[in-house]
Amino acid sequence: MTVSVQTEDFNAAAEIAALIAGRTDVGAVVTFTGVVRGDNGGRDLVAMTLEHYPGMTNAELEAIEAESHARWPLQASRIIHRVGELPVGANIVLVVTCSPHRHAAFQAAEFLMDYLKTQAPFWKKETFADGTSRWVDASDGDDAARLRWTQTSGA
Amino acid sequence: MTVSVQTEDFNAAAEIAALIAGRTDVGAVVTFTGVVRGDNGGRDLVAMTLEHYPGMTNAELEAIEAESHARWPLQASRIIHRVGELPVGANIVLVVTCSPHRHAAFQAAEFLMDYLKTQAPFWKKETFADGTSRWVDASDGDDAARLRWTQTSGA
Amino acid sequence: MAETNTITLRYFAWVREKTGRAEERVSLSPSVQTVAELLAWLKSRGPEYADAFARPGVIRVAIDQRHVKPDTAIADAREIAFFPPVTGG
Amino acid sequence: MAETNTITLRYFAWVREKTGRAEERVSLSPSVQTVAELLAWLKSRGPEYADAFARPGVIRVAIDQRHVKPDTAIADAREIAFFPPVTGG
Repeated sequence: MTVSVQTEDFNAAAEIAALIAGRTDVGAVVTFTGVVRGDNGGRDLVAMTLEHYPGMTNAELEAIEAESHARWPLQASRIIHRVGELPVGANIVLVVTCSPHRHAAFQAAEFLMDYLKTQAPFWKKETFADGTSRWVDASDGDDAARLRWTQTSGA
Repeated sequence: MTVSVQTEDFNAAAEIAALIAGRTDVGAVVTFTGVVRGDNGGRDLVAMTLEHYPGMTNAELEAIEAESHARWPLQASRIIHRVGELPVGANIVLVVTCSPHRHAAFQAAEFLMDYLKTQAPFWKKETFADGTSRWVDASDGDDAARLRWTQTSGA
Repeated sequence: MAETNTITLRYFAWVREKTGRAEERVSLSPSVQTVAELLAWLKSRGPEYADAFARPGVIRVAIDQRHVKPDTAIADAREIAFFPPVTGG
Repeated sequence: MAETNTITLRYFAWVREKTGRAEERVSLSPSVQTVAELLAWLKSRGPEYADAFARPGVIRVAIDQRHVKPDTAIADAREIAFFPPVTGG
């Protein structure tokens, strides 16, 4: 269980390798990578700037990660969230989950993303080709996605 | 959309990079990696040997991949399955899905794994530390996992 | 009864841009007991605050780096942060 | 009516190990019309086949590299494969 908030890029394969190194009990590894899309709302995006709340961010990510380990039999996990200005095509976020079985790894990774997107103090600002910029609005779909996990056992 | 059956290892990050290279519309990438576990049924596993049905395997994987693209808005995907003798800790299978949105990428990756595990002609033989070996039995849980997708829209 | 509580206020994303500052230290009147009362007081502090806190319902609040609700008591908070709904990931 | 159909049979995993061969070419009698009839005929071919096909219900069959069911007609199949339920992934 580790979380990082950083400006640097990450490498999913290196993170997987670090999580399972020396272990012989991991059977399933799921990763989610979020990437800056260039086609936001029909306007030409050139960059996404990620602001966060230092201090709170790590604590919040650690709490979300701990909750995922309480819900599923995870052997290891990793959350990396980038901040600062990121060009189109850049990685934003990486979540990795390791479990003996695939369903738990899939469920936990989706849970982590749904909670991260609605609970962790990050904010995205879009900069467009015409020089304008705007703060991204929170999505009702993200709230609905998170609420799924409060209505089922999640197992 | 590409599938590979190979003895060589794979690198999840390199596969992700190849799928999204030159694209600006991918927002979510999910990978699943299956790994040889050493603790199978309480006995010490030393290797897993993967046999397959050349000719049928690729066609079956391509059919499964095409079905996933029919069900979800995927922009790219990749299936790599290794064959031959694999030691504990080795990668067995990689599935990668790319979509504008995370839920589709998660669902499609889980669908691909559930179908691959029940439809693609691969067979696992376990070799234990005491020199004995046995063919892995198919899992009822895998059949149940696949049947989920025939009962819902999957979207 | 007359003692004041000096705390750090922090602003993020468009709340920061509208107030024109990332953080400040303020002394709160003892009459400001809850998050909702603090939001109402902030809104009264000038045009830039009136703009930032025009719709208090969309502002999220964290006390000492934990999410709180409008009826949460400020009590002996050291740091209170104000920000829009989060949009990371 | 007396013509025979020569096809390739392929065996995988423990079906291959029990029959002792990976593939063979056979001429089928016209009376063998379906997959189930073929499985019954195979079982009668000797002790190693009797062992491999002792429980035909657990054997999966593919005709020309597509999954088929016991009542599927063999028709003009070129290649028929027999294997246990798959366990990849």
